[in-house]
Amino acid sequence: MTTTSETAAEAPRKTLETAVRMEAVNKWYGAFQALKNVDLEVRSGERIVVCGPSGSGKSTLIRCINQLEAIQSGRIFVDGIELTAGGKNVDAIRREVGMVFQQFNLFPHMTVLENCTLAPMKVRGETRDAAEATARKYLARVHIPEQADKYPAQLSGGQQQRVAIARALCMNPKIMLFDEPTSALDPEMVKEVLDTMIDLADGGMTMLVVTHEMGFARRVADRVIFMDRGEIVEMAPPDRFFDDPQHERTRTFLGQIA
Amino acid sequence: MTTTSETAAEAPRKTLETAVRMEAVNKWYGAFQALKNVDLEVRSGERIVVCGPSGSGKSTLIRCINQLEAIQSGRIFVDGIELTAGGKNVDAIRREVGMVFQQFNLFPHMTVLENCTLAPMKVRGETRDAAEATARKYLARVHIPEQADKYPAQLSGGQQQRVAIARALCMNPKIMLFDEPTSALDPEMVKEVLDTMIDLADGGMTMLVVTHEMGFARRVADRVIFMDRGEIVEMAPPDRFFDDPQHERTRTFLGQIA
Amino acid sequence: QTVSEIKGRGVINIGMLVDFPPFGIMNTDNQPDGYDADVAKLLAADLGVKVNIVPVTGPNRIPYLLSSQIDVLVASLGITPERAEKVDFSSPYAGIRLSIIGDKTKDLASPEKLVGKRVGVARASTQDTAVTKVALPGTLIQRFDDDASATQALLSGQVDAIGCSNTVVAQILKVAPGRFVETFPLSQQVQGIAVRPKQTEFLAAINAFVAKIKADGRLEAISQKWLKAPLADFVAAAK
Amino acid sequence: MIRTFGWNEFLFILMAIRWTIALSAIAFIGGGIGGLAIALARTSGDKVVRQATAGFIRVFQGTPLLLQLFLVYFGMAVVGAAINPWIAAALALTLHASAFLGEIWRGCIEAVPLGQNEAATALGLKWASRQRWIILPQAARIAVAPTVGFLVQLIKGTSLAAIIGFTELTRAGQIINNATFEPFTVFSIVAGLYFVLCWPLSLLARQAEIRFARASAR
Amino acid sequence: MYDFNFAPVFASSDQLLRGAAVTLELSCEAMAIGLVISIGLAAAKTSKIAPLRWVVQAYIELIRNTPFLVQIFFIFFGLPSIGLRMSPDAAALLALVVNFCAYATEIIRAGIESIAVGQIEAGRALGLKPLQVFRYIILKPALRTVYPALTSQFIYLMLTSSVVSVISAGDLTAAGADVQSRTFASMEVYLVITVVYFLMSAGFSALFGAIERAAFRYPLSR
Ligand SMILES: Nc1ncnc2c1ncn2[C@@H]1O[C@H](COP(=O)(O)OP(=O)(O)OP(=O)(O)O)[C@@H](O)[C@H]1O
Ligand SMILES: Nc1ncnc2c1ncn2[C@@H]1O[C@H](COP(=O)(O)OP(=O)(O)OP(=O)(O)O)[C@@H](O)[C@H]1O
Ligand SMILES: [Mg+2]
Ligand SMILES: [Mg+2]
Repeated sequence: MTTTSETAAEAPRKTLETAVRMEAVNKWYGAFQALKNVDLEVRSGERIVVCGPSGSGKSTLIRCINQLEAIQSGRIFVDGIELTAGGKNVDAIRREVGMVFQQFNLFPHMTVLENCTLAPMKVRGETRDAAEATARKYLARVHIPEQADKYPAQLSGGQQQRVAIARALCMNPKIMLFDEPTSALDPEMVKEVLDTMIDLADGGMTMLVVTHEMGFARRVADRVIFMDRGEIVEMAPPDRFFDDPQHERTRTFLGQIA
Repeated sequence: MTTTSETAAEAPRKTLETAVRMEAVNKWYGAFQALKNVDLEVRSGERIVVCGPSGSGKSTLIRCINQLEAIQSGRIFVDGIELTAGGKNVDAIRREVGMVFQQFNLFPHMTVLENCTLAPMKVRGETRDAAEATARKYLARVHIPEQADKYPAQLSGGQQQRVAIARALCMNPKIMLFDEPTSALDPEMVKEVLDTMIDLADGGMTMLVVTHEMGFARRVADRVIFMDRGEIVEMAPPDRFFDDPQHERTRTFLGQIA
Repeated sequence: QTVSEIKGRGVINIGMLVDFPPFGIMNTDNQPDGYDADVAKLLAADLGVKVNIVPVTGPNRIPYLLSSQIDVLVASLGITPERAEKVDFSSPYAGIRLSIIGDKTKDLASPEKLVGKRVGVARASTQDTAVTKVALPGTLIQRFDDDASATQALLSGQVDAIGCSNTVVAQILKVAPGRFVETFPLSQQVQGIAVRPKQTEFLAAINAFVAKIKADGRLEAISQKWLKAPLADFVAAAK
Repeated sequence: MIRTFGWNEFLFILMAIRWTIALSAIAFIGGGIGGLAIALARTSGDKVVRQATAGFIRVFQGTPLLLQLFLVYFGMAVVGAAINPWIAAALALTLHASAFLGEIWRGCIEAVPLGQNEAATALGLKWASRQRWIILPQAARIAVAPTVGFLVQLIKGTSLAAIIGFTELTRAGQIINNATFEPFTVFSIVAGLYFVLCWPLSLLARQAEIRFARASAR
Repeated sequence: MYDFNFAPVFASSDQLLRGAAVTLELSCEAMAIGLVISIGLAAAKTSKIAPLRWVVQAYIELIRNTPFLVQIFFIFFGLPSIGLRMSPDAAALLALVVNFCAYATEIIRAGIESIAVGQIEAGRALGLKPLQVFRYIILKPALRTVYPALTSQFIYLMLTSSVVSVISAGDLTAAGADVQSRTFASMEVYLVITVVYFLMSAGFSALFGAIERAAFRYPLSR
């Protein structure tokens, strides 16, 4: 349990508005409990890095936030709206939350531009012109404006992941979720994706990032969360987290991945 | 090109016997030249690490050594036997060379033990008892003797890769080839496979390893090779390679993956 | 020559329909039976050999004969000039009357009235030939695989009339009393035993056999047994 | 001479099922052997062999089985090499099934990851050993479902052998129908018997598919 | 020995060509209609609504495990008894569609299930509704995956269509049988129509190849 209580005052950039709040969230897959009584509050503009061993519930945690997984008990608020189990607000919430997956999950049969304009056109009803303008803006932001007409399979892994980021940004989300965005990449491509994310963080985006890139965590995270067996074991600003972890399990873990 | 000539005297452990010699090897895939005039000599007991950007020909290089790819010109000698294009000696050579793949490539329909005994029984005509005894010996060597009767799908990635190593060892090869053996593994499992390989290296096995694990390279490599666009650009003992690379391209590359 | 060949072999292979009652049927013991079967057995006995009846179908009976899979067809094969170009016929051993039977509520009394109407027949049958001959342009002839399908088409209203033999007419009137009438006759059709061309000796033997059973009343008995009627005069008279 | 549909008529149809089964068995054994050869030839390294088998497949998948049966049986007789209907049926059905099974199995063989073949090669296993121990066992697991699915089609396809004189299920139904004029009774029974024959196989295929899906879901 | 004589067959070539045209038309129509319906049925079969899945499953089992001949028989001769009467060509088309859809639905379902969950999740995470996910994200890659199976089923459909001659639809086989019944040149007729069938399936294969190249231009990864 043990959610250590870091106060908002510590990190200068975050506002007092709450972007995500989880209250006593429990999540089961059949008989297996993947999240145990999780409490978490993320302020607008805050950057959270989540780490922990495989199977500890990191993906589950962030997937609950945009309702890719339904929870069994507890409450989740996103941008002030409560996610109800029935899921009436799901559509509203998904519009506020962008997500980037480990496996990119670009649509292989659409060009980069089409990948980026599909949701704005079909979900928000934007015109093609407007959607394309937005898409080109974000493709420029992730430094691949010239790839707009290629298909995903024609891009390197790093470029694909940047398209995935741009695609999420095109929906103008308030919050971005990243699930191990660099772990399927060749070593050389990790950097270009991390740079893109740092850029995004500098722009003030609220971000929840599952990653084991500790350099990234040190540089941009406001808080680092360590999960194990469905629980949040430790939560602290990066300096404290890395240099002075409070829990044995955290220390073992950090020792392994170093 | 530019093969800098490191002499055998520098590394104390290697003998003077030649394990692999490549002379002016050229390899095309259709119109694309994957290896350009590659010269390489590996002594018995030597450990070589190969690195370089994606597509530079690292896999092609080691796959030519056991003739998974045929070359168009040049000569390759393995353990004193020349690999001819027609491939008469291929069978003899494959028996001397073990290979471990990035994707493990275990046979999913066979148990771990069956994976390890198949080739000794079918290729070398060993009895089942003899083959199983050898297999158990090497499974113990890679620290998973208790997994012998499981199927590959029931093992973690790290365990699978160790089975793949044991399987190759069961053929009693003189030379082991590794093609990015840890890059498909979760971060936590990388270590156990690297430890196995270090163990193997300490035992005096001749090894050619394609990897980006620079810690491993520093620790066990006698020489590190850097490839780019089908050429061997730089070849040096690890200290010199990492601390004082001669070529601009090597420096850029090392900068990126650090 | 065929006759000595068959005698040497000791068995004659006779092609016969088994789905053309009452000429060719499978009886309750699941043996080929009917008018044709009785004639076939007599033929074999006459030649002094055993009989091997090979069930054939309307569409494939001539290929069977021409490809020598069988020696002779006793398969209710109506004698027509077109067929006579491909096979040689014996003198007639049976006959049927062909006519049009149709929906009682519609006036289908002449070929002119059939224009614009759907008329079903069994494909590759003599009914087919007969209907095709009388049909005026605009008559919609629909060809089915066998009489049963054509009959079913009539019963289910998919065609307005069909061309068929008197035996089928009797069956239809029995199955669906009051719905259909026999509107006009098409032709009389005599059926012959068929052999491959140029087998003059064999054909002569068969003709002798047919003449013999006509003369000694055995064919008359078969007709009484299966058709419940005397041998039709146009069959008896034909040579 | 019209009969009513009774027990004997039912028995006649029921007994005809043995020809359907026998023809299916022949087709499947012949097709199994031929199909394996075709599949291996289609995946071989030799371009001539690959193209020859591709041509074979194209011909037999591109023409109706009915005509294949007809041409084999009557055609052989016509060119003076008369064969009995069993041999003709066996030949035509074998050729037909070989083409389809060969194509199905080729797909299954190609679905085995390339790395499997490479790993086996690197271990020094020869072509025959690789096929026998590594490729075919893995392809077989994927193959069960589509193979059984094809068997079901084949069972129904044997009805076309009526054209060369077999009184199998469908033909028996037609004969009885011609004698009884009760098509709906007759064809319901025929359909029912096919269903009894085929459905268990379909269930088997589905189960195999589910089992495979579960196994390959890691 | 048999004397081959193709003259009467070629004399009837326009009847055979008309038959071939009917076969082509029937097959194309059945393919087009059947494809659309099968996509719908496959969507139903992968849906979350269990009764819908059961109904589709029952239909598939019934059709796949009974002969086409019997199906067409019931449609042509049976449906009139409940007041549904149609021409042989219409009945043939209906029977072909009903038969084809049972197979095609299963093929397309396999394609749908081969789509990585991540694709669906990505679509949902972007806020697309389930039907939009199906239409824009799943459908095309699913069809591409099973395209070879689907096209062989198409060819099979065309070959199966020869059975419709039993209800006097004027397809190529029926035309061949008619010519044969007039000329008795059965060997020649069957040889010729076999060749015509072969040419038509070769034509279809070429057409499907062209469609594949046009519709599925996007490259596949790895
Ligand atoms: N659909 C599912 N059904 C059953 N169990 C599941 C399912 N998804 C995840 N789990 C289980 O829930 C636990 C948490 O999974 P989760 O994917 O959140 O872990 P993770 O921390 O993201 O791990 P990784 O680093 O491997 O991605 C794991 O034990 C996993 O096996
Ligand atoms: N079968 C093939 N056909 C055509 N080109 C190929 C083939 N295999 C490899 N290549 C090309 O040859 C080049 C070298 O490939 P190779 O796999 O040796 O690279 P690598 O250095 O191992 O890269 P990576 O780090 O991505 O594994 C690449 O450009 C690749 O695209
Ligand atoms: Mg995860
Ligand atoms: Mg490689």
